[in-house]
Amino acid sequence: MSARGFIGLAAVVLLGAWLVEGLLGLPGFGEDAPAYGLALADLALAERNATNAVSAVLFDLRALDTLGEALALFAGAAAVQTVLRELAGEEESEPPASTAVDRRPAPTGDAVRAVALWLVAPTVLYGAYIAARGHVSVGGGFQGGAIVAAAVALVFLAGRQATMHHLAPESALDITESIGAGGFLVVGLVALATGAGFLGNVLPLGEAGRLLSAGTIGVLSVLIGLEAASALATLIQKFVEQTVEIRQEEP
Amino acid sequence: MSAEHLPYLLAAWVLLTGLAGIVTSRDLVHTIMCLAVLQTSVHVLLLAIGYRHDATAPIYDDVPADVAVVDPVVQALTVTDIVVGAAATALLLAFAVQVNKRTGSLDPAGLVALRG
Amino acid sequence: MTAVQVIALLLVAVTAAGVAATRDTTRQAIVFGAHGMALTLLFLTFHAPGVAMAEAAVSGVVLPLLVLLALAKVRSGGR
Amino acid sequence: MPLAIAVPLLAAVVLRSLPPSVDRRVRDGLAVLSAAATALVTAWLLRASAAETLVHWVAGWTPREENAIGIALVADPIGAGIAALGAVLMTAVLLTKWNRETVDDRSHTLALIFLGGFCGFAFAGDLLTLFVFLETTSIAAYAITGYRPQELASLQGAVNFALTNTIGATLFLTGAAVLYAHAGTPNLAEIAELLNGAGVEAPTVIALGLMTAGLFTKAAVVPFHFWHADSHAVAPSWAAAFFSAVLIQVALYAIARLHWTAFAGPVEAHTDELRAFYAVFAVLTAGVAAVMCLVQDDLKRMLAFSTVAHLGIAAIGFATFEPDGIAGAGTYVVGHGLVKAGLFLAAGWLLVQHGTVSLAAFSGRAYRLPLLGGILAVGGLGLAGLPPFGMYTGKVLIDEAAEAVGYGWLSYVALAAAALTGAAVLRAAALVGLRATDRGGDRGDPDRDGGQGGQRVTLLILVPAVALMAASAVIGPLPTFIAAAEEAGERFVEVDAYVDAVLHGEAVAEPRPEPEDIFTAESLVESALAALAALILVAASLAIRPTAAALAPLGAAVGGLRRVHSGHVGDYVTWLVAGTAAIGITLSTLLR
Repeated sequence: MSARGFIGLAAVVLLGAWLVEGLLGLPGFGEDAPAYGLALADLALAERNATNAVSAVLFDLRALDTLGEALALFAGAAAVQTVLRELAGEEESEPPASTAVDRRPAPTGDAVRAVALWLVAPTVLYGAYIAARGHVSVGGGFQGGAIVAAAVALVFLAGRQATMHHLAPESALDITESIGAGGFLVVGLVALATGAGFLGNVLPLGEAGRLLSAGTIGVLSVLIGLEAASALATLIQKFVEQTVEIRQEEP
Repeated sequence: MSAEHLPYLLAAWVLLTGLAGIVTSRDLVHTIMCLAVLQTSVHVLLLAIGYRHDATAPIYDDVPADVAVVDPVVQALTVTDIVVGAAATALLLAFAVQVNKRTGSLDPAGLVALRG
Repeated sequence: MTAVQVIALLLVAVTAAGVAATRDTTRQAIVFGAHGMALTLLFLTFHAPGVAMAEAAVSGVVLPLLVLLALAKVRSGGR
Repeated sequence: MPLAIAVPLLAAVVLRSLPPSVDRRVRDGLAVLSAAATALVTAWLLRASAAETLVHWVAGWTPREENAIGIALVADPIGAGIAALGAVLMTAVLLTKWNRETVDDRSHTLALIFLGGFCGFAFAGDLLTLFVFLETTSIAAYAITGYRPQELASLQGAVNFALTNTIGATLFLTGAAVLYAHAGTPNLAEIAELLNGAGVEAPTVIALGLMTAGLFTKAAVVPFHFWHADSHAVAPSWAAAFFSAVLIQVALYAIARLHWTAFAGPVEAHTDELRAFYAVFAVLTAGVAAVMCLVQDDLKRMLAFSTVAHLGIAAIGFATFEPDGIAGAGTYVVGHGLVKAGLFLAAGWLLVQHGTVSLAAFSGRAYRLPLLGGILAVGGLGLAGLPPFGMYTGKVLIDEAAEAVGYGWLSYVALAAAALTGAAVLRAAALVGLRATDRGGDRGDPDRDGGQGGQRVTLLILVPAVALMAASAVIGPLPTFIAAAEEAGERFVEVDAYVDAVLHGEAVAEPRPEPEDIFTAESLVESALAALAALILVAASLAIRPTAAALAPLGAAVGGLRRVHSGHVGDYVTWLVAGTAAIGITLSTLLR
């Protein structure tokens, strides 16, 4: 091991000793939760008719934080596009369909491919469902988006990146992602204009537990779902493109 | 030391193993994976902080409204951080792929363009 | 603390160390997926089903896939 | 306040979704306009906050029974001031990019996301919001740094930047989580109220230690600074101009903000120990970076180290814990930001027109660039602390604060660091502007000035550069500016007033203090001496040999220092971990 390894490990041990000593001074696990969080959990149901308090926090009570994170995701996806584009040989145009089929990477077993493809549609639907019912039950935009992105991964596993490219070309992902993040901002600004405050609630609250309830929470959740799904799909798509590029170069 | 602090200590453990992995790493992809592990430490810590015994998830769709729940704020922050963390990791991986393209290796010691 | 929580904690501890100690990056990506699954279990026991869902999709599927793709790129000549 | 966040972010989103057919003038116009609009909004906020601290509860969630519910955005003159500085500089650097990028360029999007996140960070009155916007700005910044992945150096800078800062962010969030658990709320004002008189407990030390380490990483405080020079040397010059003015300074701002909210009560009894603690890091930062600055050959890397050195000087102001120290640090950051942004733009012009910023390359060329040399020279004198630049004003205020708490010697450290960085830049000015040796190996071609858009590029880049420096010189001696800064400093350290304004809706108007007379004989002489020392140093170095190596009189020591800046990210993380452990253990001992 290098000198850096030794010194580094020694520093890590030292830091650990300090950290452990301090953490033992915290109140015990599960004895009490922060009062602030518990107050917000009550407000979610009482004043927003949202049965999922986490979503109420994400898309109403502390929606500004979510906006910040959404834009960080947006920036990350845009950055990966730029960084990997240089590698792709500066070629921007989409490949013609015929060569795209040849760009199939590793041969995947037929069974795997069939199963993967069969799973895609239900997974996408499930993700959309999770995002749309975020204010009512477990889940929300981020989870729904991540699940849809996992479906994109399934398309790849099925060896169908040509299909993937066809279904979700980069420019389309740019647009859907912008609709997601931009919509979030626009809803927030509309609320500001109507006097509810930036990212405040402007819609009727409905009845707790119903799909059409909890005001803007559901809307923002779906928009974030769109943003997260597009961003993560962009990431996967750009990385897939890289590998395909190389395989094509091989004899 | 007691069982009451076990989740906090786990968070510290995950943080430290991530750091230890990074300082001994000789491969950028390995470093980035360790960083991803390191980031999960704070997720464990956040959720442990929001947890309380005899409470349930802060989702009321099939429980009565007056039931005791755990903190939803830390959960909200953790959800967003997981997704954003993935974006940051992907960006670093993209850099690593590019580094490999320029130097033919993933060893950070091969990055010698800047020093002194 | 419940027994399931303790088991989940230990699993997370072991998988985290596993990721740091695995030098072969392809294998590391798989271990990382296992770490994600252990975290998913832990978060479920912490009454955070939404977080568990995000963790499963991101650490269990998306991130390992990205790493394997990056490695495929690197291994195949790299330039 | 939400507008300052939403406007640039919305423009960023729109810019990315525009089809490629849209003319680039439309894109550039949208980017510049949105940045200018943000500048107007923040300037208005700055003006309004001078009368009273502005509080905005996002989404209309005002406090219930004086307990925070939603997220508070708070604007006081210091916070609004740094946001305004960022927005003005962003407008200026986007102008220099006018019509120079391709249509699929994402840099505008990333730059505007950075700006929106930056404003959110400056106004955050909430621990978790602080973290979130730190993350937003950071990811945008990593992306901008690694933006030209054709170059290995660019990648190395971006990797080092992203890795160390992600670790820093995680440390910060860990500390924030502990503080949230301890206080039971993320609202800074409420934490201040709840922990007032609580004394030091184990979670306080953990939270303070980890958050300080995280923010020290972001603020490039020695020994957490290694990423900074690497990333700024390779970031596009327009971005470096912007980053070096506000990126690390805003982290110092966050340290100060946390000190005078969350930690004000618990650590009150240990003020003296903490003062020494921060002073040590400030002096280390100013000293190490100033020496490193002097031995650089790459102009951008030199400027980057000088930025770190000047952050150290501003940190001295913070470390005094005096209102005047804060006022001085704020003034210093503004004065420095304007000059440094101008210098980086000038370096960018060199890169565009002459293809290099290596001083060794310039010293061998047969032609001079008197205009650029002049700009660099003026900037160098400004960095050395000569009036009328804002840095002089800031330093006088810092000196007074240091004197008041018995740390008078700190002002000499600041003086020396300023002189060293000034000398480094002046040397560059001399090499670029004056030297006209006719030795062979003439790699440059004077006619290249006409290439690559020539005249127009020159105007586009150098006019904003000069304007920014001039702005620094104008505001420096302005009595109203000095008075406003001093008042801002007073208000910044008034924790009770902050809590009242945020939670209890009580605006407090303080009487405006008389502006300090900054042109005392002593201060003038000192700054003149610093500038003179810088000039002598330059003259001596040029007389001996124009290479960087000749400038290393301390030989082995400086060599060792340079070797430490190895460019290896594993080394940097090792330093980071060791630094964090040192901070933690020191704090545990000091605050016992």
